Amino acid sequence: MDANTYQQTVDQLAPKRPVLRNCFTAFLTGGIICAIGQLISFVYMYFFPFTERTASNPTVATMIFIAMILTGTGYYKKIGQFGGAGSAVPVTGFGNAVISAAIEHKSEGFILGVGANMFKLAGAVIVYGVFSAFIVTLIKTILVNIGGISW
Amino acid sequence: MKNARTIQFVSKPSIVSTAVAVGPLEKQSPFHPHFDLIYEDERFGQETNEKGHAQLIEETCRLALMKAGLQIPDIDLFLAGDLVNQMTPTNFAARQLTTPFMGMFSACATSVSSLITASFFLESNHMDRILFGAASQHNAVERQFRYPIEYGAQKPPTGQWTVTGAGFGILSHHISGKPFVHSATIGKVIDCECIDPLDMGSAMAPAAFDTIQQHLAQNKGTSYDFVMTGDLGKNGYTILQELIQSSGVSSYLIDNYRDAGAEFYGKDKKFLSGASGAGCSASVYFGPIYAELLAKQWKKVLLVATGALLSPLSFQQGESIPCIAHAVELWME
Amino acid sequence: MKNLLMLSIILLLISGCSDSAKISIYHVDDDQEEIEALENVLQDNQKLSEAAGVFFDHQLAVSLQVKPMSKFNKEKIKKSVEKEVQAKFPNHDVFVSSDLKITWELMKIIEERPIEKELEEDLAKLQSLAKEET
Amino acid sequence: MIFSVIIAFVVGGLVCVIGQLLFDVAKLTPAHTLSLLVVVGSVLDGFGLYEPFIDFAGAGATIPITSFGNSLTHGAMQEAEKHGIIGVLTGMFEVTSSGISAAIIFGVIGAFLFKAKGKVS
Repeated sequence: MDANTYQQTVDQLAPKRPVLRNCFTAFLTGGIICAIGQLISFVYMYFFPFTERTASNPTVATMIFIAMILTGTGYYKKIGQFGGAGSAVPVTGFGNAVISAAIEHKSEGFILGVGANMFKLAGAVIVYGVFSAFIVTLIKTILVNIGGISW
Repeated sequence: MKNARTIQFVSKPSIVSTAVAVGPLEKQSPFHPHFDLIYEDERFGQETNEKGHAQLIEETCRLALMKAGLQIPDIDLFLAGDLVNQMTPTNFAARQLTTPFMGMFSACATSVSSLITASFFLESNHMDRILFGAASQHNAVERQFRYPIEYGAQKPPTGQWTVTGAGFGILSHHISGKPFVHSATIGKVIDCECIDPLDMGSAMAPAAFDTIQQHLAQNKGTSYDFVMTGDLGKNGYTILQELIQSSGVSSYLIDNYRDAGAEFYGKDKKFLSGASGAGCSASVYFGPIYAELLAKQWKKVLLVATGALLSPLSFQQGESIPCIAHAVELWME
Repeated sequence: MKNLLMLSIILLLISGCSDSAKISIYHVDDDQEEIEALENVLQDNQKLSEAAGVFFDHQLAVSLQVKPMSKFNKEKIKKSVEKEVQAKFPNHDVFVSSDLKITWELMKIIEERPIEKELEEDLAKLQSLAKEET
Repeated sequence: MIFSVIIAFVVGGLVCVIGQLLFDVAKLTPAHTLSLLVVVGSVLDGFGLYEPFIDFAGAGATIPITSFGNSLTHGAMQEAEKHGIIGVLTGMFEVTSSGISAAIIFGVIGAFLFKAKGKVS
């Protein structure tokens, strides 16, 4: 059988991903997560000495804590199947990637399992975040030194 | 070259008993009345998923022996496999069973490939009783091929759910009143350049089609109660139907074509395209289908187990997904 | 559900843009001239939704809340207000912030009207808080 | 205040829709999508656009993973401003550390507390 004609058959017959519906549920899920984040940051600002800027750190930590509870109790993957990117893109998704890998690899022990595999999924995010930050800053530093732009 | 891809077993080796055990989620399968054991604990009382997997295999094998009224020393060979790296669960179960053992791997087609191999040993009269089958455990397989269990990745509608289940049987020389292996077709590895590991149905359908076509060409005139593929899922089922229809191989097939994966979890949309895994075809073929053959509800069935021969490494390296399908024809007289 | 959301957003946008800034000022020595001068500066800026100011012993702390649709330029607006206020009150040590937390704290000061010593401490605390980086 | 929450909802939701389009239309895996978004956040901060975005959207900009790239770049740029080219290497984790440290801490705690269950979603 010819692979090309077969791929055409598959494209015709395979169920399409419901893109519009997925986008709507992603919007809803992601929106709710961010709105909860906003409320939590208000709490930190109101009751603790945090400004708008500094409140984002404890907010992120709190969101990851919530992600841990939802991951451990098995709810996060349900939210994930419903919300798609809506639950993957917020930091809770980053937390879920780290925590689910940690829980999964517990059976290999805490050093070689949990420790070594925790960033199996989320590691790429840190690696490319750091690397792109390096490149971006390097370019900007060079441009500033040449002149023309300022910080 | 004898052109012996399709073999007829003249000695008609019979399946004397089978046993099927499944995990808690499989309770909702429409096939569940034919499952011998339904466990409430997906780890089968063990610490890790992999240990649970081995436990599942061992207990199902012991049950198959018990149902046939046999003891471990009566078994000449244990032929089985699973999907975990190096098939450790099966190897560890074989350690407990202490029978002579050979591991089989045809991914999710292991249920049928082990039955075919067993038939050869009996046909050549070298052995008397062979324990064969396959198993899979959802958590152990999923973490290896996809993501950690609790990771919230969205599965597309073509995604399938790996079955926690084991199906084992005992094959012996012909005994009347038991279903026997009439003939078999050994599959070729077919690759239609599918690359999506979350769409196995599309990848495996051409392999199943090739094997079915070959088997039917060699057995002209036989009419089957049905042809049942292993774990193509709802998506692969539609595609294989289209392939059969457009090739005009055999028009009666279209109405008599079934898929174990598509039927396994019924119409529950949560399971998306349906079931997959080595345990899917094994538990359906050696559970409900065997029981119905035994009850003479069916006379001739063609079982085509399908397997996707990928590893996480191979698809990350950009390789396409080669697939295989083995067919076995069971008769009941 | 979606329509309702859109409607409420539009309503909020309209209502958010129409009214002029709410301004509250507290002067420890109650110098009406200075209060009015600051009020005028803040009132003139159309992009503010809320503002608070506290005068204390040649110190002037001002907090701003920018209208939602102008929030993209919050930093710029803050800087321009800072310049204007500094120009108006060259004798004062001017501190301007656009942070919500600072607004809340200044409003609290205005409500409670604390004695001078406490006020001095409060203002110092605010400034160090605002200087903290993320 | 309610307005800030609504803005966070809408903007955060829209960022997630971009992610969903990368999943479904560009057929990227979650890991590819998230890495791409982090890079986008980092580049936006290079142009000085991410901070105004945070001013505008609040949690709608700080909760999506793009803010990770932003804070890494922001830390690096602050250090580079102070110490020149060497600061580029040293400043990166000064701002982001909360997300990563929280993930590590709760990851280990989570591993202590929970076991994975294969329940269907």
